[in-house]
Amino acid sequence: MSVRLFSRRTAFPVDSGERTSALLQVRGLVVERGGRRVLDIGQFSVRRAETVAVVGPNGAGKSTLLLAMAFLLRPTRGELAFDGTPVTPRRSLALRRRIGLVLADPLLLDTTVRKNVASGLRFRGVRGRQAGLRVDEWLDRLGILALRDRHARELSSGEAQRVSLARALVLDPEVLLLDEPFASVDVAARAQLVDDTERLLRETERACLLVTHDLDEAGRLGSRMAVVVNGRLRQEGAPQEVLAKPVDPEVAAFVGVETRLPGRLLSVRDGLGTVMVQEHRVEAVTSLSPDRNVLCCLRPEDVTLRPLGRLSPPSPLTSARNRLEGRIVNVASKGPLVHVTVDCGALLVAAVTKTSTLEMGLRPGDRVEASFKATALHLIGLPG
Amino acid sequence: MSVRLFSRRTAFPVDSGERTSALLQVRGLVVERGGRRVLDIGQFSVRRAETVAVVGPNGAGKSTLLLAMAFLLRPTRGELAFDGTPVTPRRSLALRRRIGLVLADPLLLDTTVRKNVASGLRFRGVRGRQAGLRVDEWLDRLGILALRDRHARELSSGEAQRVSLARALVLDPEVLLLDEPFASVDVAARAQLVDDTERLLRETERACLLVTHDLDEAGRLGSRMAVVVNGRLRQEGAPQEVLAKPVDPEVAAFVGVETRLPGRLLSVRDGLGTVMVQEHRVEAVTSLSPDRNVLCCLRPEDVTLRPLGRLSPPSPLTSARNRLEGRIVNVASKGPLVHVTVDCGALLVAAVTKTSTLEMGLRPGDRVEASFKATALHLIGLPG
Amino acid sequence: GGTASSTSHSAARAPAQRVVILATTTSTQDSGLLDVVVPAFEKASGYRVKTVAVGTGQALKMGRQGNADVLLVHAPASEETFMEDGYGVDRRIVAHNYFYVVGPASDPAGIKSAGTAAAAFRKIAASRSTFVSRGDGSGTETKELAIWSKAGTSPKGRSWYLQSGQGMGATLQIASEKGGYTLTDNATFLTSASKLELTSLVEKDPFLLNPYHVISVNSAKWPKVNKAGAKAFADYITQSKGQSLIAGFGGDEYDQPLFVADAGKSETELK
Amino acid sequence: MDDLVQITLLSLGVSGLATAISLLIGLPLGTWLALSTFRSRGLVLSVVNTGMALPPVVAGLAVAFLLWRSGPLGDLGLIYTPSAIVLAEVVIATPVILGLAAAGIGQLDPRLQLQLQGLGASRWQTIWWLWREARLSLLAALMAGFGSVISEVGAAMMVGGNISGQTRVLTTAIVLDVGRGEFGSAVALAGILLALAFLINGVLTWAQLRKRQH
Amino acid sequence: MDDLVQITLLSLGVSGLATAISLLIGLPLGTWLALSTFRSRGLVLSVVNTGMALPPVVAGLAVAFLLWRSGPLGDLGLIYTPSAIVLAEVVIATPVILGLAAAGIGQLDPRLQLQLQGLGASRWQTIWWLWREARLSLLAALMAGFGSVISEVGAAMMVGGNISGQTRVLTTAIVLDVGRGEFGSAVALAGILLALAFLINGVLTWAQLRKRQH
Ligand SMILES: Nc1ncnc2c1ncn2[C@@H]1O[C@H](COP(=O)(O)OP(=O)(O)OP(=O)(O)O)[C@@H](O)[C@H]1O
Ligand SMILES: Nc1ncnc2c1ncn2[C@@H]1O[C@H](COP(=O)(O)OP(=O)(O)OP(=O)(O)O)[C@@H](O)[C@H]1O
Ligand SMILES: [Mg+2]
Ligand SMILES: [Mg+2]
Repeated sequence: MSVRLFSRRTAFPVDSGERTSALLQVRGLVVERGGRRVLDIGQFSVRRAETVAVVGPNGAGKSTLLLAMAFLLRPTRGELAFDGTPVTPRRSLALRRRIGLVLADPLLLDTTVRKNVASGLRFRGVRGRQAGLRVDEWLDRLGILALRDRHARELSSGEAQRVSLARALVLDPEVLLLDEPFASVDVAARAQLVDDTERLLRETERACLLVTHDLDEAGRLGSRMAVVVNGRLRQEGAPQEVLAKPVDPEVAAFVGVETRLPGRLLSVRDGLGTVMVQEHRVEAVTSLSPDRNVLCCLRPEDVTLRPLGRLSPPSPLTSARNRLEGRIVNVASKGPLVHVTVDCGALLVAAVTKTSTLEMGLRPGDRVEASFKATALHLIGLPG
Repeated sequence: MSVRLFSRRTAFPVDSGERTSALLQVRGLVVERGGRRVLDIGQFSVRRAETVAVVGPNGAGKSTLLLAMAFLLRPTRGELAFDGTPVTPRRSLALRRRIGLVLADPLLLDTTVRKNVASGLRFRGVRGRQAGLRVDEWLDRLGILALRDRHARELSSGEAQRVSLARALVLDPEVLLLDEPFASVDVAARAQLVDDTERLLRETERACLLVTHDLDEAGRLGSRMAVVVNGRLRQEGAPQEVLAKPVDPEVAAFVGVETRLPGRLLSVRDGLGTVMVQEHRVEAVTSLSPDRNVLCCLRPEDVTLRPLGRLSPPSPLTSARNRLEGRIVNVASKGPLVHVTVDCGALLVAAVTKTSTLEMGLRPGDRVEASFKATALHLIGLPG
Repeated sequence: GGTASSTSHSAARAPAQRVVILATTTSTQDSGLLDVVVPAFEKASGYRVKTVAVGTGQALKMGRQGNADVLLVHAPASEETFMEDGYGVDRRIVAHNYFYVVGPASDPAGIKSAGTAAAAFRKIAASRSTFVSRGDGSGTETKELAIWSKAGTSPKGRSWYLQSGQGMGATLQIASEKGGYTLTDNATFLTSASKLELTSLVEKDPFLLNPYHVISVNSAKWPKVNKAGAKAFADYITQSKGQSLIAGFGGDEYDQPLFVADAGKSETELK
Repeated sequence: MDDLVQITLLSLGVSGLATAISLLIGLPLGTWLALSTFRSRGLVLSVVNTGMALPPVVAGLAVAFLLWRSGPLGDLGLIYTPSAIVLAEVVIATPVILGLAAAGIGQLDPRLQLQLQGLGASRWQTIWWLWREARLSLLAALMAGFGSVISEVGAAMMVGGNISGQTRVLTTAIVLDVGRGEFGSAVALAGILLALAFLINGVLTWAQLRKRQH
Repeated sequence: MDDLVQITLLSLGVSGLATAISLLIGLPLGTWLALSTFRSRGLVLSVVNTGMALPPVVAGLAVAFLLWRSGPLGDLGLIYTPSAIVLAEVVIATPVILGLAAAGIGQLDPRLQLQLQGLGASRWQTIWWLWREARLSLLAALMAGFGSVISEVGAAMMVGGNISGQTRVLTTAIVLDVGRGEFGSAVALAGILLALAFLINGVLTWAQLRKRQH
């Protein structure tokens, strides 16, 4: 045992702080598929009792990462460790049995719903009444108990996806690897499922790697968020932080930072920088050094609008608040919100609730004052 | 020709108003699958230059409806007409060629991306350079031109779904039948695609039947919205109307009306009703007659909150505005918004922007005033 | 079950090696003769016979390679080479029957009057009537070729001369279908005549004699050969019990016995 | 030597033609069987699969009964011609191709058919693409069909007659050589036959793999 | 009559055993061939498919060379026993089952394997479920394999010797009858053989359809 411990160390020197907490860990992972390098990740891990939400554009390599972390794709290079143990082909089955996997495509087996959900248990030698009860419990929790004797080919897409989810959840695995698990689930059930999953993960202290295209879902379920673009891990951190402070323009665009304006950071004093964006001078909290080009990132929901012109009272002064005046050029509905594009020289996008839009009577052509806090303005350093 | 017109009339008496506009029409449609009746729809149609968004829970029968409208499932009963012509097995191929279909599962053919996208054109005898250019144009519009020589099995899920979309769009069909066409597409591309699709449908005046789980998408693309629950068409109408005025409690729950409180409609004067909800008296615009049980429906985004207690100025009086005081019991993040549940005797849910939540410092336990317009409160008549 | 009973049998009767492999030509099997003789021998001797009915060539080859213990064949010329090469011992005559020249009843070549087989063959060649040869290296073909050479013609390569490369039954069928002539042993012909549109046109020519010999494979060359078993079989069919079975075979069904038992006679005696 | 070339070509021609005809019959019927859902489908499938167990000599016998002078088609004079062999081999290969094609197509995702029709494929275009999707199984079916006839001997003997220079094919020549005890020659002929089969299989396999690199 | 029962049972036993052994060899190898991606896979596939074209008599000859007294395994005394037939028939049926199994499994969605492993299936469990998914093709493969040996005669003759009461099976009995011109009896035997095959196919088809109602 001690020998293995030793050899493990040499094979995969993990620093002691991580060893205790990282359940699933990759290092120097390079994966090639179809002759193309689709993944190249230096270091990435999922810790105990943590949900990591992986987001990124189509074809970024999210599913590939998930497959690799389930030991299902032999990477071209790189080391994987599960619970501190390096993953070798010989050990991979045993380790894989501590994982629950949901692929983007349900890929149900050609049998009944019940047997599909029971399959993972059967693979682990769990059968009989005990297994049956667990299966039925999960079918019930996913709202598909009535379908249990249906053939898997006779399901709607959402039903199939729920079966696929039940199939993984019934295993009560140490790590859940979920690839867009709710994509075909209807709104109502999805809200319920996300809530349930969150509670489940929290209560059972399970680790989870969730690939999703829904940033909201990522934010709600993820204790951390990882952004993969073009096969590389671009950013990792608390969801709020990733959303608010993307590290590069591509990530910024991806996480929904609609306002991305190039500017020049003139000076920084006590962490408060002054940026020249076209003819405007705005303030931003930053740790960058002055005299460089920056990209000013602003989430639409951080921008508030106030109609001007119609005897509006002077706006209350708040500390370090930027104010720009401009004219509305576009109003577009986005779900419960309205995205209003304001031309203040540079184009700013603000998210306003429908009710406010109506109450303020925002229409293209109107003059408005757009304001945002210095903390809301995030600067990304650009070359030059 | 005139004979056919005549026989068409007898076979399928469509009223003259509809005949000119209804491109795709079903009547008395009953579909059985796996021995179960999964669809039973009295009358439904898609008109020219109109996009009908079909929403509903998983297993409701949306995909089945779409398949039936593409003449791909032989209904147990019912009549279908395309452009005024009853659909018969003999005619179905010709009619189907005027349709573009995207199923929920991409089901790509075992060949290259390009040949997949060209397949529909080939079926229609369109080949050669002309076809190649059209294919490439659509690959480009969907951002997958670089993948054109890839084998269809070597795609990520989002890439595959885009290929499936391109395959239908390249046909420039008179009717587009889309089953969750953007489910696996990443956020950024999805926003773009929804915009593009909207513009495309508007500019080319194409008819479209869109099945989706994204109510926002349904609202943005759909000129009409149809809610299918349990195989039946429950409601049809402008998206705003369906969202704001669901016809029954089930539809209300489905379209995201979070506040659904039973009450009693006491009196109605000039279309303004007074409803008793527990100990509260609220006003609602309604066409129901008084003295009956009702369900009070309120969308979260129609409720505004104002913190109380900390020397708040009296709120400005607005006409027919309901005000209830209560205590916050829950604050949950939903995307860019925060859903705040307020206990005013009855539970109300309000959607507030993140910024407002922070600025107002809303926390569970705080006392707030919830207000909503009488027009925002929708009443559904209940038995008794 | 087979092995269990075999051990108990061998204990009772004690032949050291119970299995005897008999390689024979298809005609002996097709005629049904072996179905009568072999079970009787097995019963009498306690040996188990594996009768392998194959082409004459293959039977002799099996003897040459020591893959059979005893042969029952009817190709005198090849048999003699076989003996000369030292692969066989103890060649004994068992029985004989005759070859017939058969053809369609219409007899387009007019061979019915020919008298001898050689004369008949000359007429067939002269009239270019279809002739179907076995062409399979069997005793029958060997005899046929001998007749052709006696007739002084070489039919090989002629368009009317077909080589079926098959057994007697199939060859007769082809001859019947093609309305051609062929040379057949009388046993096969008689057993299948009812299904054929062929009649016997030339018989009783002494040259058409078809003798069957039993040959034991030389155990000096192939030590694995069951010498005792081979001898026992050869003895049985050349002695009274076997000979009477052969002589009586087919007599009830057809007008004449299919084989004439000949044990003890010499080659010259037959003619 | 000339003989050998002639026999080889005849084998190839006869078996090739028989396989082609069997494909023409078996593939459409197999497709129909795989896609239809009528009640007695199981029965029909069983009958077809039983056909795979039809001994060649019985197929030969059946065709012989037809073609013999005494038979209903006797006047055509086809017995003991290559055409007769082709006919008998069609009887042998058709159930093989039919049964295996039905299995291969039956294994496809049933929604694929809907997707194709939804793209505007006509009945024939749909079937064509389903064949493409099942091509791995269909090629195996084709090879099994070809293998069953290029290697069979009973029918070729029975209805062909193994007549030298006319209906002698590789297998009947092999059997003849074996009967003569000329094993070396038999093995040589078998070598030619297998080389032929390998060549054909190689070409088809290559074509199939080329289209389907993983 | 007794004879007939014995011949029928022997046919069934020999062919059944040979098919079973071929399945044991062909299915795992076929699965491996379908799932692996090594370079010369196409070549191996071609060789296997060529095996489908192996004439039974050649398989018989090869086994005879082995088992004859003069052969390397001559001392086992297996020649002209049912075991010898089984051996030769294994040679015949294995490529059939192997090739068709490889095609059937190769047609499955490659992601299915990943999904199964992701659910915690061991190598064997994965393979077992892949077989389940491909069962339509695998049953067809089994039937084709069984059909190829229950109907073959060349090998049974060559290494079995068609010895009455010992190694005479239905096909060799049929050939014997045909050789004797007893066509009626041959057809009757063929009827028994086909009835047997139908019975077995029927049972298997029924089992397969039962599991897979549309
Ligand atoms: N089976 C395959 N063979 C070859 N290349 C593949 C295969 N599957 C995916 N790829 C490629 O690998 C890259 C990463 O794919 P992956 O499926 O990991 O993307 P993803 O981030 O999950 O995308 P999506 O959001 O569309 O699911 C893409 O470029 C894709 O085209
Ligand atoms: N192939 C099939 N055979 C039998 N029943 C089916 C089949 N496909 C779907 N069903 C059933 O028909 C009903 C309607 O299915 P449908 O696919 O139309 O639902 P849907 O509204 O599209 O659901 P989802 O949102 O999950 O896609 C469901 O109860 C489903 O279980
Ligand atoms: Mg993916
Ligand atoms: Mg659906």
